[in-house]
Amino acid sequence: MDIALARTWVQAIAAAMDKHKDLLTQLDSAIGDADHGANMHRGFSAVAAELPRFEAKTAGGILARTGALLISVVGGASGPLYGTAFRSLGKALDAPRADPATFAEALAEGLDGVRRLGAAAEGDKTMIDAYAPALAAFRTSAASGGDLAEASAAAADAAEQGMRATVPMQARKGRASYLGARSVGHQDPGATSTALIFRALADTAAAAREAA
Amino acid sequence: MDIALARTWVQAIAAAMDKHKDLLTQLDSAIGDADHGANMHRGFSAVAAELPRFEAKTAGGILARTGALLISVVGGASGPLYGTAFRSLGKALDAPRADPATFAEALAEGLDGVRRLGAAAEGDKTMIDAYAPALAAFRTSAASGGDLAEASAAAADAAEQGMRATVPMQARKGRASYLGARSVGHQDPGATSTALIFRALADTAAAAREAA
Amino acid sequence: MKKLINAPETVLDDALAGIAAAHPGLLSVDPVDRVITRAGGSRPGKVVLVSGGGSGHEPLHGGFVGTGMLDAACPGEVFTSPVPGQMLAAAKAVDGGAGTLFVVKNYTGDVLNFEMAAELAAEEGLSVETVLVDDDVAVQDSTWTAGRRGTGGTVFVEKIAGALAERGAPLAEVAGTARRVNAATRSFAVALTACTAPAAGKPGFDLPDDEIEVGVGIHGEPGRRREKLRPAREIVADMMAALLTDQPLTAGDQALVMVNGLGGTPLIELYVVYREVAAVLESRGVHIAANLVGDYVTSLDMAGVSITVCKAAPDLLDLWHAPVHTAALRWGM
Amino acid sequence: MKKLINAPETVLDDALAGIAAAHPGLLSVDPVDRVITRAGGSRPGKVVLVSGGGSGHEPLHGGFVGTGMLDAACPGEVFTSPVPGQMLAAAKAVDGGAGTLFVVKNYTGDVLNFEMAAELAAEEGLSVETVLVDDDVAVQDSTWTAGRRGTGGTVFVEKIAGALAERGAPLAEVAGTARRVNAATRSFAVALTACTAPAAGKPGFDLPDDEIEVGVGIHGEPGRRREKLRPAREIVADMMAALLTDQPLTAGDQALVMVNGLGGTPLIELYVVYREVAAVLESRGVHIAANLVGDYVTSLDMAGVSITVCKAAPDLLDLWHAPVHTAALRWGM
Ligand SMILES: Nc1ncnc2c1ncn2[C@@H]1O[C@H](COP(=O)(O)OP(=O)(O)O)[C@@H](O)[C@H]1O
Ligand SMILES: Nc1ncnc2c1ncn2[C@@H]1O[C@H](COP(=O)(O)OP(=O)(O)O)[C@@H](O)[C@H]1O
Ligand SMILES: [Mg+2]
Ligand SMILES: [Mg+2]
Ligand SMILES: [Mg+2]
Ligand SMILES: [Mg+2]
Repeated sequence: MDIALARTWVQAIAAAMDKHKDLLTQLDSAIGDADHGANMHRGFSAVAAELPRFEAKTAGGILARTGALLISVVGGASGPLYGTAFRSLGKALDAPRADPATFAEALAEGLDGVRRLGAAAEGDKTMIDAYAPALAAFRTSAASGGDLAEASAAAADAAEQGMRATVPMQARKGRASYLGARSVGHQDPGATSTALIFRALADTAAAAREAA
Repeated sequence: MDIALARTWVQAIAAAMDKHKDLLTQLDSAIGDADHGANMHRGFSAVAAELPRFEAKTAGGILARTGALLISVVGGASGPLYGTAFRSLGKALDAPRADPATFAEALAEGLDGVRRLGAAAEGDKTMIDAYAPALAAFRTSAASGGDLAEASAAAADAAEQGMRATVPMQARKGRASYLGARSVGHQDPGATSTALIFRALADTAAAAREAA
Repeated sequence: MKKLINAPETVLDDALAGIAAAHPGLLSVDPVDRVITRAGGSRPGKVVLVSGGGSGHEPLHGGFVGTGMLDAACPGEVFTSPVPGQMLAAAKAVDGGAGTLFVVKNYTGDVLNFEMAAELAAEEGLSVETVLVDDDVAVQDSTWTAGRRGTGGTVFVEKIAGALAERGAPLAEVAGTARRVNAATRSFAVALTACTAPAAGKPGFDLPDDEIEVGVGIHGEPGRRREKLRPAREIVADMMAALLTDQPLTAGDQALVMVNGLGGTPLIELYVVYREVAAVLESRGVHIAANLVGDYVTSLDMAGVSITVCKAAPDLLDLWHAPVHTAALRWGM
Repeated sequence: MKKLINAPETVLDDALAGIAAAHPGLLSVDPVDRVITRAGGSRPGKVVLVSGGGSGHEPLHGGFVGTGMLDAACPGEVFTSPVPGQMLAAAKAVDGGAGTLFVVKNYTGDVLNFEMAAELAAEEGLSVETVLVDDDVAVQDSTWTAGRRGTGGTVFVEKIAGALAERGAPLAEVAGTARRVNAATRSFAVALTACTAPAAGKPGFDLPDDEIEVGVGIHGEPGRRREKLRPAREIVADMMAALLTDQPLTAGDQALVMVNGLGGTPLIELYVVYREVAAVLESRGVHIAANLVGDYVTSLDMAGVSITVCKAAPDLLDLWHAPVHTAALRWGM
């Protein structure tokens, strides 16, 4: 992970949110308040627009700025949560470039930030149910010598699996928890946007490897 | 027309309004405010309920009491208009019984009452478009020696024809006038209730002749 | 039909019982005669204002009974003018010996029933004047028709004339001022959906998801024409054009403005509309001296909005600002 | 989607412009920071109340800014908590040096953003207390869940704590009283229709013509369960049972009651509901000391109603009756 890759990743996330805005809103409509698509879109559009003005000496700098901007423009639950994830992730990356193992630990900081703030655990039907397996898969791949592209691809697959695994869960955190048993059978919107974020990382890393 | 017949007529009207309440409301829904069925039903239900307590020495007494009660329980445009019609009709019938020619003149008083109060003319798409032809047919029949049953049957036929003739008219009075050209193509609810009233008269008179 | 009611037949009596329960210190409700009066009875020497009409327009009229506005209101069945007996009972309940002003919205039913009530009241020795409210420019006025409908302008007439009566003005002056307000007031409404009268059980008309009814009244009837739904700015521009063509307001004029929800429209949309209304008037140099944004004259659950503009002379504005305490309008006390 | 708006993206800014235009003497609106404050700026020495939340609940919160209630409100996007920067801007705009009370409805988003704002405010030297409103008994409370939602009770908290702040009480006392009000207040809501968020463009759920959602919140989400539509009396009986099971009120208790329309329900139905609510409380010997019947905490165009009951001690009632002048609540001035 380096500055250029961080920029490309964030842009890829913005593109994904633009493309899947309606899906996220639809999912949030079923068990929430129908704003997750608009929230993620507003947040990452702002990031994409400001990105050229992000002056940073490290990949972490870009990601921390991304997190701060998310906090200041998104609102809702996802704003502080994703904002904190990117800020924590960014703060943990204070070198111009990071190898997969280091990036894995930064991703872990991001997840910790979300956990601390939202007090949700795996199985509560939140973004954590995509993030946690993604992190585990990334770590395993990196530990066995996988490069960023390989580790990210594994993470994206795991995130999507985790996302799908939220369908049968009963929500215990966030708005969906108000539905009690009626939240079962629906995919969590935040887990879905998390899967999009990891898929954007995998695509970005794969393209970078190809270009190299 | 005599006291007993007046009572039976009024009861027959109440039965007709009960039966056709939804039709009248539906017609009023298209070009008015969807209350004509409820109004006529409320009015004649009250009349039917009070009828046993109407003490009258003439058929006119029954009908005048009917009109007064309509005024005091119906409201809307139809309350004062039908109330006045029955009051005027009743006041003009101050003998225990009336022959068809006398009854025709009483019906004319009723129509005059409606005209004076509502200031509508034939062709304005109101109850007058059923009442006026009904009166004319009644008169013609009575003048050529028709008895009450015959004259009333002619009046009922004419009222129904007049009612149907309101369909292509553009309303100039009442709520339907607010629709301008859009009132064309719909049957006037008040003309429809007037046709029901004359049909009830025809049925009542026919049954009385048969019984006699 | 989806409504929070017990039965279509009991809506009015149940709602009246609710009004009585909700405003014990402010209103008295006679459930038999169906008359809502100010708590505390008649006020000797004061001209009294009595209004009424079909129900389904809440808070009109019961919500405008109280100090500085109406003395009594008589609600009819839904969308049905009350009966003369109700009006007479209302007038007698609040009579203070100084005369009664009937505030009547111009509909055939309301006019006829109030006329009969006025005759009955005169027979009982009351002196009655009537003001007819006919502010709706969607309806063409002519001697051959039923004339314009009375809609949102009723609130302005009742508030301003009510304030004048509260100050002790005689009947002729109160009636004259009420007529001046009506003459200076215009309304226009659009509907996004039909409403459902309880007795009918289904919506009064079908409207495709991308169309609106333009020039509707407050009784669920269709409007003058059907149009495509467009941005609020364009819809308001057309409504304001209709209002201002009928009664031009020019730079320096003072206006009283009401943006009124028809019952099913949320406040956030009314504020969007108000913003456009204010922009149109501002662009003409008209000053909005006071405004109401909310549900004041409704049409059951209809989604839509009416705009009412009164070209208000200084004395009328002064009366507008006078204290009022009713269920639906309150300030200065 | 049928709405009187210009575009889904501009609803909030257009409505804010409308609020600014409609209440010039009462409110100041900062359209950039999206902050609504009392006109006239900060009040030295007075504890200030700042609230906020997603839009779509109008008149909440902007309609409760004014003398005797809130000092500032920050509206987020529709159904989306505002951002910490907005809250900080609001707190700084009205700070009088005596402390700030954040009134926060208990939703994950609102809580997290207000927490961050409180940290930022503390860094800037403001002393901030937060009261969490969580009155909705449709949601089971537990340390493992997000906890109860904040809904109608917010109005009671803001009015009563606002009155206390207006009297000059210190921050700890204002915060303590706000928490007492919340602890004494319960709400429950039912929906007859879904609402349509502008960004979603279609209703949040489909509901057959003879069914209602029971235990809904104010964000268009489905409720705890679906039931057949029944007479208002039976629906209210169930709602009151839920409220009174959670917080029993007994003979001699004083209650503050709100029957609140969710945005698409006409006032006539709210009065029908109020009547049933009053009857239930009366049958228990509970005295309704004051009430609100109308649209105060809405969910866009949702048809439905919430009932809020506060078991109110005399000092809270006294504060309830204190003068208030906001766009949506006004008495005594
Ligand atoms: N306490 C929590 N911890 C982690 N994630 C959460 C928590 N609460 C909610 N979320 C996530 O946030 C998502 C909803 O985000 P969004 O719709 O933007 O915010 P809001 O719920 O405020 O409308 C949920 O789908 C869930 O994944
Ligand atoms: N001026 C009038 N003269 C005669 N009949 C009228 C007049 N205005 C309305 N009507 C009749 O009254 C009918 C409507 O009655 P109804 O629906 O009960 O009262 P409202 O129009 O007050 O709701 C119309 O269909 C029409 O026939
Ligand atoms: Mg959401
Ligand atoms: Mg009618
Ligand atoms: Mg009617
Ligand atoms: Mg949200």
